[in-house]
Amino acid sequence: MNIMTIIGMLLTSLGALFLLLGAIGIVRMPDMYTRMQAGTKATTLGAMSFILGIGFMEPAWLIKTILIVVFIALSNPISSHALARAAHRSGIFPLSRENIDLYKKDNQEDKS
Amino acid sequence: MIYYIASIAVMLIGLYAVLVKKNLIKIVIGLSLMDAGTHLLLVAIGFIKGGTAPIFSEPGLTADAMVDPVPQALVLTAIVIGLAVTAVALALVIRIYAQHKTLDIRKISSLKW
Amino acid sequence: MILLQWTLTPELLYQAGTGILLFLLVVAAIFSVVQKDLLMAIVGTSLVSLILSVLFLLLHAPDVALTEAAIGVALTTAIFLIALRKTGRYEE
Amino acid sequence: MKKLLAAFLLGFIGYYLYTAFAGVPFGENKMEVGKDYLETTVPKTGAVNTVTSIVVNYRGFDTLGEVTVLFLAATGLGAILFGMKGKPEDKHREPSSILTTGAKALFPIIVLLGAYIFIHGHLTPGGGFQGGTIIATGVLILILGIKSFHANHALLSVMESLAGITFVVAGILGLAFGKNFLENILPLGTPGQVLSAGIIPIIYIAVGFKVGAELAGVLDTLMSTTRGEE
Repeated sequence: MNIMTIIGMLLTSLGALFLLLGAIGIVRMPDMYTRMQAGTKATTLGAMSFILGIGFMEPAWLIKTILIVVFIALSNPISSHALARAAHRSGIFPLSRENIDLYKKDNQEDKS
Repeated sequence: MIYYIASIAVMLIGLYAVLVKKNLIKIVIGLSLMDAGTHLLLVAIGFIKGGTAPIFSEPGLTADAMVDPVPQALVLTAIVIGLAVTAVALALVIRIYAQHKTLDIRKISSLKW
Repeated sequence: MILLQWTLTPELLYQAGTGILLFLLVVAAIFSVVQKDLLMAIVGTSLVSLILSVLFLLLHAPDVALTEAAIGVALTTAIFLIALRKTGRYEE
Repeated sequence: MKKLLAAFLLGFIGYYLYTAFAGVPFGENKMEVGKDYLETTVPKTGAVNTVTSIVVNYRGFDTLGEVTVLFLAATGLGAILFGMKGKPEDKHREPSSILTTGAKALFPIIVLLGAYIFIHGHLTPGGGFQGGTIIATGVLILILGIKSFHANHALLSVMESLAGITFVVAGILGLAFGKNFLENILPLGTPGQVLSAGIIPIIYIAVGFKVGAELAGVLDTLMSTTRGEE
């Protein structure tokens, strides 16, 4: 067992842990935005480290897996941003006591 | 065997939607569910226990231990045709909605006699 | 006594996973048929396609799995959603 | 009443389907046709992926018909939605700047992935249909992300016609060399290399461009349709 395999195993374990945390967060969190924060941030890191770990375990696939990681890092935040924006537009508001909603203020400033 | 039961169940659910539902988009959803059940049934027939995918990607793979590729090629064709059918059906639905302002098939009565 | 003899072999895990996936497939199909909100029904059909793609991978059909993932999950859902935007959302 | 009748009919059909498939053993035998294809695919066609060699080589005529069906579907969709083109009146339509930038950044990568999939169709899973669909998905991201984007239908139709002509010419060349329609005329090469398997990569690249252009045209036609209530 060489060093690459050990790094790959560590990375895949880390990725699996983050994916599990994301799943728990989706069940546990109270409202839409906090749930989405668990379901996108944690799973982005989890999937990235999982795929990179597989690339370390099979060194022939390393370049392709790095490309996939770059693609995930580009695409996943954009999709979660679009999702959050669509939720805000369709009238779902954060469930918090202080009711800080900066995005609404930004939108009103944009329109005026 | 459990694959057959599940795929027949999905096909029957789609058929139920086509027979009973009144909404046109629901009927198209039923058609696509029937498609999905048929695909699963065909691929499950070609499966072989302990087989590998029908790709000679590494040396040492023999033809004996491979699943049947013919149903997979058929299903590959069927999925693409299913997409074409769905697109045309939904275009018809959009046209009907523009004409009648409803999706309920009980209210679309200009072609009945 | 027979129950105690079962061990957690990979074969058993594989079969249990297949059974759970098939059950979820049927449940998602029923969900997409009985749901009154058509947006949720379309999400149900997308879920059916996603589970179907995983099942194709388990049945050693990677070509079909890739086709189903590209066409069934992405494009069919997109066409349904576009059509839903041009018509009404709720089923009367 | 109708539901009861439907349930009765479903039980009937389900019972007969079940009895029809109860005799088919699951996961055991293989058809003779499949066995023959598996044994002869590498020496005869040079393709490593058996599904690709069946779709393009053994049943290439079938694929030509399938591509024709897709073309007819795209044309028919345009004919059905004729005269309904207009400006969408949704007020929430405008995409944010993050989405616009992201769409512009992601589109080349998605096209690269699609091209990779249909160029390597005879080596790895995938092929023309999958790659073309992925390219159409990239066009969908452009349509959603950029406000004033409209697909160039003239360019799409030129691309699609050229791809179709390539497919048919590759078939007729087989006739010109004294063989059958769509029979292989190029050298087979080493199995496992990118440049191998005769005319399979050429046909699959043509199919990829054709499917991508058709589905992008379908998506653009559907997106630029009005809601219909004026």
